[in-house]
Amino acid sequence: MTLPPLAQAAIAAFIVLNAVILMVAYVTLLERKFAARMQSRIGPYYVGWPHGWLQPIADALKLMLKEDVVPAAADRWVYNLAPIAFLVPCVLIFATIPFAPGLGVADLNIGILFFLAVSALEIVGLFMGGWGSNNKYALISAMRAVNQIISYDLPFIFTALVPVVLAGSMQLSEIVSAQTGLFGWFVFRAWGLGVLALLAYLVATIAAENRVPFDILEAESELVAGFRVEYSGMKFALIQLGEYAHILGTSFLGALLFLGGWLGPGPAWLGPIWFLLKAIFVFLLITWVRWSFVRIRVDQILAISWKLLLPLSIVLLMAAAFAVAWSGGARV
Amino acid sequence: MTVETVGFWLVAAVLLASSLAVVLTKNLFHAVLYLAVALVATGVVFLLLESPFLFGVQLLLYAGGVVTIVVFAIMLTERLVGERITQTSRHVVNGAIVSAAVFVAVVGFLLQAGAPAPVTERPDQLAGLGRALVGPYAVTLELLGVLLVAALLGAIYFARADD
Amino acid sequence: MSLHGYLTLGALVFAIGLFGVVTRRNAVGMLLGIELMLNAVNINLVAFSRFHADLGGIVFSLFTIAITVAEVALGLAIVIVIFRVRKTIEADRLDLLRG
Amino acid sequence: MSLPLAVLALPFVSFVLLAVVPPLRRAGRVAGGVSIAATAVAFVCALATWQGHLEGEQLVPWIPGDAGPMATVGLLVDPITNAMLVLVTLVSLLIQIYSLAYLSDEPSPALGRYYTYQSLFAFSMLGLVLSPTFLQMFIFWELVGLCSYLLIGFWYQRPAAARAAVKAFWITKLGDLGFVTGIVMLWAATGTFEFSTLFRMGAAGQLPAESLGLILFLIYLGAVGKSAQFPLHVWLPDAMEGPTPVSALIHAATMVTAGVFMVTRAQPLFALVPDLVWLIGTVGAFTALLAASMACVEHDIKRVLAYSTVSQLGYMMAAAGAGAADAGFFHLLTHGVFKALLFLAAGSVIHAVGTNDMFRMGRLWHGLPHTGIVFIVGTLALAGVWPLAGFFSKESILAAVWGAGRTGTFAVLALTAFLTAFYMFRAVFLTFFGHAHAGGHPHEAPWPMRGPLWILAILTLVLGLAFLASPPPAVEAHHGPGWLGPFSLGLAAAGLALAWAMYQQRAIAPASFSRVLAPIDFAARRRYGIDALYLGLYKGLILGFSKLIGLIDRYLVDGLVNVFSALSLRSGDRLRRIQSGQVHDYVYGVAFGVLLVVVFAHWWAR
Repeated sequence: MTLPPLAQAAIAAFIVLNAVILMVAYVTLLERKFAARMQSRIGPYYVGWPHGWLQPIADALKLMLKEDVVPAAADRWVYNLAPIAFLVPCVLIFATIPFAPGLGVADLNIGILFFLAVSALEIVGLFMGGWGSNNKYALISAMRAVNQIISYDLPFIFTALVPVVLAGSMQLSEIVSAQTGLFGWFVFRAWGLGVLALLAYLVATIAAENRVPFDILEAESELVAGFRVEYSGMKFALIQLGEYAHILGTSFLGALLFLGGWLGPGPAWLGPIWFLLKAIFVFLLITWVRWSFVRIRVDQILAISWKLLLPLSIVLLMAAAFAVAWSGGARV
Repeated sequence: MTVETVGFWLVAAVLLASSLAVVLTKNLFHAVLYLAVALVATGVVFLLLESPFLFGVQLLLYAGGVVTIVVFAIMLTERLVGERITQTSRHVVNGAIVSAAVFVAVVGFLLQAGAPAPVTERPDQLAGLGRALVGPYAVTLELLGVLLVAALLGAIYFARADD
Repeated sequence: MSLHGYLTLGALVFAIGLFGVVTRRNAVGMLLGIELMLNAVNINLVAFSRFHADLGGIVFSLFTIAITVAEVALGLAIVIVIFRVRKTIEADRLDLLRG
Repeated sequence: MSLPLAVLALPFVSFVLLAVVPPLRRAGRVAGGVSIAATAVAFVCALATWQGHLEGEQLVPWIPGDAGPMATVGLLVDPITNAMLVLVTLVSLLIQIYSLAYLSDEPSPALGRYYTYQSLFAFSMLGLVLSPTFLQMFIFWELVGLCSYLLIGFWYQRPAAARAAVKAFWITKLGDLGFVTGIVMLWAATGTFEFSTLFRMGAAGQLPAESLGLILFLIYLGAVGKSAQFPLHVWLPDAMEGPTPVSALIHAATMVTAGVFMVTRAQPLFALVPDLVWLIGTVGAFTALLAASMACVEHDIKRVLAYSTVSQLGYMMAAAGAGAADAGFFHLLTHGVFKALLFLAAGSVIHAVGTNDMFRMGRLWHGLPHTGIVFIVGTLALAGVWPLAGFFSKESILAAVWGAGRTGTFAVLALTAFLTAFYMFRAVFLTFFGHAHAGGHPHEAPWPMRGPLWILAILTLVLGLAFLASPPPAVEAHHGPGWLGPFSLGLAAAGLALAWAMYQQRAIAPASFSRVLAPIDFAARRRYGIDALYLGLYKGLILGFSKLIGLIDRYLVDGLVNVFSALSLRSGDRLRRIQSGQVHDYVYGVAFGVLLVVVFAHWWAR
């Protein structure tokens, strides 16, 4: 059975979309469980058996059934469209991620650029929400978000480009196939450059996703819930979904760029499993940071970005380029 | 009716509509959002023109960068909360006439030249771009870097607080 | 789709942008119009590049995009400074250069 | 060539010392000591050069050119140079000593300035004399002119002195203009400035015959200006505004003779153009007579001497015009000695009575016996009385002119000789004898002034006796007919007698004489209107032209400028309104520009 490529892509997109939504739902559960263990708690336990397996479903149902409140002074159109505008890029980033050789929506030859570009669009939905709510907290939150995302987008891009330089391609499947062999993952390669790049990538990711300790835009003690303070019900669910989808997407990308993607021992069909495990490992790293650190001030955030992370990432990128040029095409 | 043609008409419609909205809407913030739509639509036009790299750059720099900066500026210069930001236009008729004249002149000029034969053989765009940027356009690229640094410094100088 | 289709689209967007620049009172609004015009130019460049199989157009539009970012950053910085000094960014109230 | 170089270098060193060490210059008398010492050593060196017959030429390249140097500099020492070196250093030395007393009332800085100028002048004059090329000579020529300007205007606070300085400067420049044009044309024609080369070419007939006349005429113009020949003689009487020693040095003994010296130096060249030689002689004779006639009616003792100088310069030029430049040069030397004597004596008189006007002097013989004696010695020499130095030189000139068969010139010169005796004795009688007019009791000047006077007087006498013993070459060369000596003595005696009759015995009233010669008297008293002519030319031509130019500038040029400025202002005012200050309007402008370009491209493409 052969279908036209467009139809194939549509089917793949449908599958991936649903898989992502499902994954996001259970990633939230994972995070809650993980956090609970870090704090010597049990976490969600009662809904579903065993260990609250149905908790995400229950949450989703609850949110869908809740009343959809729109503030009277809100910029209605912007307010209503914001969750969609926020969610779409977050989900779109999965379009170019291959889960196994040939298994993905579209393995673009500019794959990583597409990922970065689309994830940069997330900010539009964010400040739409902040602005549309016509709420002081929401607006301040949006401004902080703009500030922070401008600051951390550059280091994020530069560190993500280190594997691109090492692999010599922007195509994500190519990057994975450049990491074959024992200790072939980029995190182990290039005389420590890889592991440094991974660390920088993690920091930049956390900041770009506005998570603790860089979560001043939704600092509960000052801004209640940041730009989504006015949202409720289904729209709130969409925003949450987008946020976790974005975290998951960057986790997948991190696993793909630095940890060899689907590469692993065992037969080929184990590839997606390996990939998922590695992505969850990255996700848990991020979560670990979230539950271990306290929030830092806005000026500290900016200082870390411009004075530390950005120079470091540029140096890393240049060092990688020099390493590749020095080796004369050999594996670095 | 190929896919490209359908896509073109769709994107063209979106692009024109959002562009018109940018220049006609009263709400400045909405105008910026429409601009974001127009920019993304332009990116899709690039995709139709088989320039995915440029599509990525367009989204990353324009939609991600420019729009963000503009929003930031609006937030800094307008009253934060409460009143709707409205903006008015002036001399709409004059502007329409001038714009129409420019459009007619440009299009008339372009159309008088014959369409080139469609090219079927196309080189690898990404590698070619890379070589072009460090080859014949290397000096331009360096100059661009200088320009960006200068612009950055200028912006910092202008926007810093008086102290 | 033929080259002329893209060129016409570009010209239309350009004209719309020009209209915006000419009619907007707000300085930021004018900047938005300029953005549209630059975009239209990019469409033309990329279209030429595509139909002549010449990478020069794409390189050119890359430069255009980068320069535009610089221009916007600087332009908005100026707008902010004007706002600080004059408490307005209505372009037709900024007429210190009137002869 | 180290001795001649020392002669040249010593005054220069003195000048540089005085110029760049202000404390030394402000010390006044110390500066005078430095300058006098330098000049004295230079005089000794000059004497040694003369006695050692260190003659020769030395040239070094100066301006490099493609084919050999374009110009050279160096030193040229020959008999006439030697004579000039001795004369210049001697007279300079005596005058500098004399000035020490004469200018003792001056403040120290002014005195220092005076000696600085004196050193510079000595250097310039010696350099002029030693020049082996026209170009070098011109440079020193101009330096000499500068010194003359500075020294005439030494009392620059006096308007008359300042005016006289400027007048001297400009009128000599008029001649120098011809000079420099001439030597540049000469260079263009021959490619060299060197005298020796030029003489060689002249002897070989390699000089361009057709333009040589013009070139030499232009060069001669320089001599006309410098040596105060008609019609550029008007500056010299006015130059008497300077201190008397300056008049003695510059305007009698040395500088004014530069023209004669130059003509003598370039004699082989001038000889190639007989018409020009004739012109030189005629102008010289005419100048001699003209100046003599003016001297007869002058009241100012220094001006009398000045006109007499002009007259004697005319004599020398007349000799050159008779083809006997050596005779002229001989007269130059003797004249330098006794004219310096006369000026210094006059200075002594003026120093004693405090006025220049002879009609306010008289009976000074008793108060100033020394001055009187030396003045009379000088007068006799100037009048050409045997056996004083002047007799021989004047005699040789007359002999040469007679020998050249120029009877008219001879007659003029003979008349001049008679007039010379007349006006000089007129001065003697008016000053030292007759009735006393001056009040008070005039006293003889101090020895620093009297010493040089006596030295010069004795020199005048000794030179004459020496010439009697061994006739110099110039006298040998020009032997007149036997009656010439008694004839010229008779002329002198006649002049003496007339002056004695008119001013001592009052047998003949000068007024009656004036009536007889009324037109000449009238004209001579007004300097033959030459000054007035220049003034008229200046006022009428130059000022008139300037006024015309001024009017054109004020109304035509300024008017045009005003019209344009008014147009600019008005159009600017109109165009200003285009600048609305509205950004939108500028965008409209850009849009219209684009439209224009597109329309143009449409047309152009078709």
